[in-house]
Amino acid sequence: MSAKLAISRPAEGAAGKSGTWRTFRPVIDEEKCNKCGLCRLYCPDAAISVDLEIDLDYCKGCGICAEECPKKAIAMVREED
Amino acid sequence: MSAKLAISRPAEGAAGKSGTWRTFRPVIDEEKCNKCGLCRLYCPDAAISVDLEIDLDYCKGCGICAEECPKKAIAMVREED
Amino acid sequence: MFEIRLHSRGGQGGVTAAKLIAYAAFLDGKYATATPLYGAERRGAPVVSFIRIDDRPIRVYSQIRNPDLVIVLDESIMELVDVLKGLKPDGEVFVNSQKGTCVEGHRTYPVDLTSISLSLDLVLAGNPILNTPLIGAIAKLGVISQESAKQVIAETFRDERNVEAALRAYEELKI
Amino acid sequence: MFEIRLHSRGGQGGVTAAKLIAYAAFLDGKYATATPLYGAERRGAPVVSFIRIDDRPIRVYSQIRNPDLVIVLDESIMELVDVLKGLKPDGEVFVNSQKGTCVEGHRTYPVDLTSISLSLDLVLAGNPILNTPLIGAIAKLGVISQESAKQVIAETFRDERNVEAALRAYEELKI
Amino acid sequence: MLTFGTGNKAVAMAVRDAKPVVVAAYPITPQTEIVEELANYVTDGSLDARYIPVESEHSSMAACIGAAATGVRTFTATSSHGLVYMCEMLHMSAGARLPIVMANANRSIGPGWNIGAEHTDSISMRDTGWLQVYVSSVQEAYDVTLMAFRIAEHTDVLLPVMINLDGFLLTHITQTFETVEPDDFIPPIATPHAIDINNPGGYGTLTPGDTHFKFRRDIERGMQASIPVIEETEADFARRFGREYHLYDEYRMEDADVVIIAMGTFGKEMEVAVDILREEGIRAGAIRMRWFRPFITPDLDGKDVVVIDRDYSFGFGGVVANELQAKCGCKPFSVIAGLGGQEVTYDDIAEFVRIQRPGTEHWFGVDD
Amino acid sequence: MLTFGTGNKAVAMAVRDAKPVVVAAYPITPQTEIVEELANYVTDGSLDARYIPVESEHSSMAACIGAAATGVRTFTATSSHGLVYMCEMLHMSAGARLPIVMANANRSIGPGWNIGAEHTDSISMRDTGWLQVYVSSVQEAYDVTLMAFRIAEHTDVLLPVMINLDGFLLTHITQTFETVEPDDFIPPIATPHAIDINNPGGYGTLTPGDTHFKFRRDIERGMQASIPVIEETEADFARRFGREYHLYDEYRMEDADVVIIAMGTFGKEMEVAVDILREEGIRAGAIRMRWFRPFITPDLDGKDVVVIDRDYSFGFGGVVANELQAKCGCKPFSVIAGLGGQEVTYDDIAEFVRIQRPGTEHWFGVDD
Amino acid sequence: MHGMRSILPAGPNQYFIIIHVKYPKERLDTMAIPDEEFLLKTTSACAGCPSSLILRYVTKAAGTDTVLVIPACCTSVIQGVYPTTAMNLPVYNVAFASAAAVASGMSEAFRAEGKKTNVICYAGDGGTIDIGIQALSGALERGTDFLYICYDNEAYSNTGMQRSGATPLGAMTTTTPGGKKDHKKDLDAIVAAHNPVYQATACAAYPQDLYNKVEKALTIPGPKFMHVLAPCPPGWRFPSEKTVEMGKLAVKAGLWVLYERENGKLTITGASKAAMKKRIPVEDYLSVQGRFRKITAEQTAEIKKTVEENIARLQREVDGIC
Amino acid sequence: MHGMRSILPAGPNQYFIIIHVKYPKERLDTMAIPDEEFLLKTTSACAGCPSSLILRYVTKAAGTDTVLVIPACCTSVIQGVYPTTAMNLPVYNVAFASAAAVASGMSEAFRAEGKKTNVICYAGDGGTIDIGIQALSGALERGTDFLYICYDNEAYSNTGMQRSGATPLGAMTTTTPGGKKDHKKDLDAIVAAHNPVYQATACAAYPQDLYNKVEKALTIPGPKFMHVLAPCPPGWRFPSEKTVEMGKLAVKAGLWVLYERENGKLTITGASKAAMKKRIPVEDYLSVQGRFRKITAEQTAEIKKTVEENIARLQREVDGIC
Ligand SMILES: Cc1ncc(C[n+]2csc(CCOP(=O)(O)OP(=O)(O)O)c2C)c(N)n1
Ligand SMILES: Cc1ncc(C[n+]2csc(CCOP(=O)(O)OP(=O)(O)O)c2C)c(N)n1
Ligand code: SF4
Ligand code: SF4
Ligand code: SF4
Ligand code: SF4
Ligand code: SF4
Ligand code: SF4
Ligand SMILES: [Mg+2]
Ligand SMILES: [Mg+2]
Repeated sequence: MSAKLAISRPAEGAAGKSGTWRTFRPVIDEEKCNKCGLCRLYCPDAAISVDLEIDLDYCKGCGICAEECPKKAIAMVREED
Repeated sequence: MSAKLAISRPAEGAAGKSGTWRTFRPVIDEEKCNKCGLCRLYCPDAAISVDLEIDLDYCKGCGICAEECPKKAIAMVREED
Repeated sequence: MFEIRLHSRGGQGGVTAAKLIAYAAFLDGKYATATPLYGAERRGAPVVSFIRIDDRPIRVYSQIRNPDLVIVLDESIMELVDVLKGLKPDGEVFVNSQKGTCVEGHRTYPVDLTSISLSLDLVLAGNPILNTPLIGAIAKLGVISQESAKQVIAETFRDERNVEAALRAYEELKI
Repeated sequence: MFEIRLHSRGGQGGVTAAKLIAYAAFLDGKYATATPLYGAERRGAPVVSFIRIDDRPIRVYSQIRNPDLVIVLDESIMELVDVLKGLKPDGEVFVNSQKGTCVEGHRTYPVDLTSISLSLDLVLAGNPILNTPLIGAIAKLGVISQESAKQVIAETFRDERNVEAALRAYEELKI
Repeated sequence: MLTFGTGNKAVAMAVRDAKPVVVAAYPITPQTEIVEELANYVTDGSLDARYIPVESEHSSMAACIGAAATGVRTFTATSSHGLVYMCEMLHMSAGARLPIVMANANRSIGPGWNIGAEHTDSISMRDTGWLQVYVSSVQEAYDVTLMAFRIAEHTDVLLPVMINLDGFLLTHITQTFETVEPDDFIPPIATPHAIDINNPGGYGTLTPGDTHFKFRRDIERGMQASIPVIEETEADFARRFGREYHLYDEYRMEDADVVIIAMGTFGKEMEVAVDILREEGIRAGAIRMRWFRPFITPDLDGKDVVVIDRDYSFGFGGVVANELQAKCGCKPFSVIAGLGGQEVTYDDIAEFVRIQRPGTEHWFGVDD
Repeated sequence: MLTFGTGNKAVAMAVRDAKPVVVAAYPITPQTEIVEELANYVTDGSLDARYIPVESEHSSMAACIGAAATGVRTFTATSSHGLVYMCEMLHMSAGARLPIVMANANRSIGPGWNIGAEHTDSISMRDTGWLQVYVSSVQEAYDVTLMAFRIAEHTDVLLPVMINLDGFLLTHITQTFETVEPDDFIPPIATPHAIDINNPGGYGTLTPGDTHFKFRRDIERGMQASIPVIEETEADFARRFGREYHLYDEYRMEDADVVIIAMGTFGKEMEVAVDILREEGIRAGAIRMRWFRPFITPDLDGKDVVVIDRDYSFGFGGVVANELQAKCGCKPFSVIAGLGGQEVTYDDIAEFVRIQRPGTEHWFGVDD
Repeated sequence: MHGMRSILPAGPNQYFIIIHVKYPKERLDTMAIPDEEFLLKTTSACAGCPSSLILRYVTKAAGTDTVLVIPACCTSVIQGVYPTTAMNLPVYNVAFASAAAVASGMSEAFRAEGKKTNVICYAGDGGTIDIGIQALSGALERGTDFLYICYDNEAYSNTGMQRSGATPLGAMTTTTPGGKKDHKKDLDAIVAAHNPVYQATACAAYPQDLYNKVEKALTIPGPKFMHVLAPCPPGWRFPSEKTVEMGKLAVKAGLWVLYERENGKLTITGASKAAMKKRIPVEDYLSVQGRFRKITAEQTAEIKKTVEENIARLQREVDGIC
Repeated sequence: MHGMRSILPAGPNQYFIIIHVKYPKERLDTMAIPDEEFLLKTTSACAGCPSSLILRYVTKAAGTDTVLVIPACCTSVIQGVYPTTAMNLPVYNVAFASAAAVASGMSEAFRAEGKKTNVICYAGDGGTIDIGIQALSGALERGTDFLYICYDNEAYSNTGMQRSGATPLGAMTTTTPGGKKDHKKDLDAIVAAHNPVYQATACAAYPQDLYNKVEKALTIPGPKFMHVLAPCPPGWRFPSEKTVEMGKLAVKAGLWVLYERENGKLTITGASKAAMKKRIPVEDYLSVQGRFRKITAEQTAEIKKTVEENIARLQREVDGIC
């Protein structure tokens, strides 16, 4: 019996590699970072892991993390490639 | 050009002679009546005229006038015919 | 097929009466249908119900145009509606009447159901109950059996006085 | 009929760019249509637009399967989408590219529209405006006339720098 | 059990016997008795279901959708304005392949307000992906309601079913009918795509054109698959409970020269007309269309055809007549009659046959 | 004035030029540009109308009904779910004989969500008493929107008109088109049954069956009367503004053996297919159905017929194919294509003709 | 007219005729209400119908330059059957869910044409609180110039007394045969959240109060709302002569508070002034209605609590604390 | 994880590994929020999308035994395209007007089967306050056991930023190109009139507060409601990095007050505690958004007045005066 209704199944990358959307890329300055986790807290796309690593395959470059970082530890850098 | 939509025109008796619905008929005792007009005020069917005459062609016999008459001047009498 | 047209007013129980008569016929082993003809009026407006009784399944849903029997539950309707319309030449008429109203050209059975009910204090929401005496009367006419009439009343109404009302009507109707 | 397929990302202005190119062709006295192919995605997702230019009325609404020219407004799309799909054997490619990307087997015109815009500070809601330099470049390709390109930009954008951007792109594109 | 009641009551009793888990209810004349009866059953415990008193018909169908999505049996009832008010949700429920069962009391649509029998309400919903069956007696209302659950829930079908009863004419007539103990006649519901917490999925997410097209194709497959399922269900019903139903009903068709075709209560009353015509020497027969979706094509080879539509598609014609014409290639005499509860008797029906002019349309009582 | 814009914009500009008094607006893709443009016109003063930002489509049509009932010109636009959500009010507006004009961007209905072009939305509303016209170019969208007001408001007609544009394919394509100064091309609206404070009446009160039936008959009379009105309006339009329209569009039909029939943008694209087939030696022609309500029956005598339906009535078939079959007695090759915006090109259309099997149904890209 | 006459000369062949009538205060109080009736004898409503009674005064206050917009409800039906109607005003009958939206269109059209015609929606509780709330909420938000009147008989009466959102806790209806388990929806608070220019409650038992409020409301441009209690004999199961009495009991028990809110200022009106201070027991109201036959002690207590909270809240608003 | 490790013997061949991490207070505060993500990387939402951000915490709080019911809105679209979805929870996508009614059916079905599954409607402001209000009001009245969350981006964003009932006064949208002339509908007051068992506001800028409220709401049976402010970069016309900032400004200016109401008791939460006393100027919020470019001085004053009234009203309720 074929599928009766469009049921989509969960998968990473369901909306494509949204990292390619970026014009600017967030770069964490480990020196300045105090691991407060606010960048992770506020990332709408959960692109920052528990270990505070940014998944650049998916980070859309919105800049919220940089904006909200209390230590100004994140810089938004123009994508070059 | 024929009528395009059911438009009903105002007419007395649009719902038939509702006086025939009555089981009991209101009868005003002119002696007791003080012309306060409350019977007319409360009649849902406007069956009591400005002159406080009851239009028995249309009075449905609900009994509100009798119930609300402060002078108990209205009696509800069984219809005989 | 025996066809009955029943005239009443909204709120008088005519629709239920028609169902009960048909139900009694069903208990007699007949096929029977009861159909109300509603307008959208509130209580008080004339209402018609149709009852068909037959030995074979009934395939007709439309209104009865030529009844064998006309039942009038409220005499005053006769001023508004031509209750005799289409009545078969040998058709009969039953009227709930205080004053023994008779109809010309047709055998008429007047019974004062209202008084029977009021005398037994069979009143619901201000209106006298007319169903149960009616069923008694109709049983007398032979349209339904006495047993079925009794059973219908017993199944439908708890109050014993309904049986009494039916009996009184049965007796009052003169054949 | 000259058929162009334009690849961009939601929010980059590709849909408007397609309209402007078609409009310029219209000003040139041609028949032209521009059709966007929307998904329901938000900004960022790949978007395709189609432009048709002809001397006769255009009766075709379906997608362009075999374009004469492919325009890529965002190089990174080339990783996701086969932008060359169906491109005519002698079809050409225009790419907005910083690094002068070239495509094998097809004549490619790379121009760095993004830098032109950023250098002129032509930025809208955080995104560099790519339409106007693109129109300049396309005029150089001869798809539309220079006059029409100018008029389109003048009618649509108040900011003078847009004309400048178009001119720079016109110049940067090497035939 | 032999019993006596209205068409509405028969539907309610069948629903009670089919044991749905969720009933969503909204009143509208002439259907209201159904949802009132079900409220009684739930209150007196004879039906162990959740009764959701919704605030509109859009919401009654929405509530059925929500419940059916979890994989339980659901029921609702409506009529006329209620049906067209929930139109969006009819599309949604069929598209979501949810085997909801609904009774519709056929009634005309305003303005002006009119509560008489008319099929335009359900007929105008014939593209939604709902199966539609039209019944013609209280007994059939009961039986078909029971069968509807089995048909809807069959995994080859998985489409909602609408049972149509002529307003007042059938909803309010009291007749004898027999109820049954369905036991395993309706197997437990097992919706394959019921929501599963352990296998999360996005139901009805954005679907690209090509894929959407395939799902639409699949709805039509469900429709076509329903035909054998209906036949098998009707056969099993006859085996178990002794009452026979077919895709359509034939009456005195063996040697008929002219056939009257209609749905609903006309479909019974026209049998009387056939008898009358036969006595006059006219070899008449009758076909009562029962399933309108899926459309069942009767064999009308070479017969004169008189179709009575209690519906109308403005700017086109009577829908039953025209769809028959499309599928059978016949040239019926198309009679439009009974809209808004206009009174039509078997005598009138017999007269339609006498005056028939193939290929023309006739509005009863208005056109001459 | 020669201008350049989308199908949506053309509709909005035509509405502006027709000067309605009330516009009720609710957004839905792919129609939204229309109501956005109209908001701009009202804000910048180029349209002197009341713009009612309603909270749903049921209410947008309700607001049009309320306004039109007072005798003023009204407009709204919608699509897909919006159209079926207002279904009840479509019945109401036509039943009330109100000459409302509405644009519908044809789009498929969920689930799943899909915003591609499909005619099932409007096709499934074909029984409501609305005139339906399907356009195929930005110019036609503009012209027909203007004409729609004149046709709807004509006292012989007094029925609402729905202008259908293929979602995205036409709503979002940018093309050249010419606007006109309508002047007295659209006479002032004069609804004979507009509410009159000095002649009070109860509109749409309870109506007995027999009377209701007569009013339904009269809606159909309005439908039939619309045919000459459409022809006369199109002729006058051609006279004044030079662009010709007909009840249906013919392309290379003179000596055609096989005719392709479709509505909307397919109806233009198939001309290319005809050219291709002619080059192959197949004598093909094309008919683009423009008015679907009233249904216009083309002359198809003896030709092979290939009908492309961008719609489907589940359990029945492609609606255009089947209605043509009902009215013309032809046996078309019924192609179902383009639902949900499925991509179909002129090459595909040409192929439908090459593979045609009269009397059968074919789902493009799914069935083999 | 009854009373003594005196004739005074007023000029050549002209006289004043003065009729001396002695009326009790009750009559004088209501003298300002026009005699003209817009409900012709009679609607097909049940004997003792509150909707007919309310409409008499709504239409008297509104006058001839008025259109009534009526969704499906008892009142759409009791007008009579085509070709005649009992209502001597233009009445537009519309779909159940659509009244306020139709009114929006109508009002805008009239205003665009420079007409001041009153647009009044007259709708039941079901058509307002349940299926009609989307349209009502939208029309209030966008500032439609109209008056919306909800006559509240606390059930779907037209279809035979089914539960509505306005049915009170514990009341039996045909779809809540065991009594309703949910509370009555607080329509007034919902509407207040939209901040209409004028909002009031009224009751069929107080025609003068009702008349005054309609009259005042129609002088104010913008969205106005009134909620009128409509004790319905067959729905609530009491004899037809008790319609007015039932309304009075509701007010006296504080179950229904008469007030108006204008420019954010709340004023308690009429009989409710006394009821704010002293109320008759809620049971006096519940026990005389058949629909409350199955109400439980807890439900009665709940209702009492709601009454007291509501009164306290309104009092605070009157006192300017809220 | 970063930090020093120490290893302690715990038995034969068994060790405890202790990781010494020093986290600032902010991090510790949010430690209770589970790490598990139910929004897989990533939705197709715009960069900086508040709905995605809100949903992250809604789903974390709800956990796996949850069904989301989503009407037409940005969120029905951003899940991704068949056959895959970014949401690792069952999501039922439904018609625009139908979310709460679908939830009623779903919740009753789950409960009938003895399941505790959370049923959460997640809907936009349009789907809640305009076309969806009938269904919402009905579900609240009949006591459906569910949580309704309205994320409020103050426009129909999915269709490209048209006016909704939630659009504030003065804001430009594509259908109010001159700025909206009507006030924002007071959804919270409308819902409060239904007296749900739990009602709260939250804001995309305060995920912890949001998380806590969802978590608490789901422990209570009956109808729960949350209204979450969702600053939308393209809709409100601000750069994508300002989503959180914009939410903070709204709260600090008192335009958005964080609170919860349980058993009739109102509690101000989080950042709003301070804002109840001292607020930044409303202009600080308005001036950074493109949509308010055309707002007039009168409109700004109106908004200020509304803010002050609202704060005062809430304060009274906190103080137990209301
Ligand atoms: C869409 C739709 N659903 C249902 C109905 C049936 N209906 C007509 S009136 C009514 C009840 C009206 O209740 P209310 O608004 O309280 O007015 P009342 O009858 O009590 O005066 C119902 C359910 C309808 N006409 N339209
Ligand atoms: C009946 C119906 N009307 C209109 C639409 C089109 N539509 C889809 S989403 C949407 C706007 C949703 O706005 P909101 O609820 O605020 O959510 P947002 O998009 O802002 O997240 C509209 C108008 C629809 N899908 N269905
Ligand atoms: S917000 Fe800044 S300081 Fe805090 S963890 Fe992220 S990068 Fe480090
Ligand atoms: S730029 Fe935006 S998407 Fe990327 S990591 Fe930072 S917050 Fe997340
Ligand atoms: S209410 Fe009684 S006292 Fe008053 S006028 Fe009427 S009859 Fe007379
Ligand atoms: S009995 Fe009723 S209808 Fe008759 S006059 Fe008295 S109040 Fe009016
Ligand atoms: S049911 Fe009630 S509201 Fe309706 S007509 Fe009768 S008394 Fe009036
Ligand atoms: S428009 Fe706003 S709410 Fe919608 S996806 Fe984009 S950022 Fe999110
Ligand atoms: Mg009511
Ligand atoms: Mg929104």
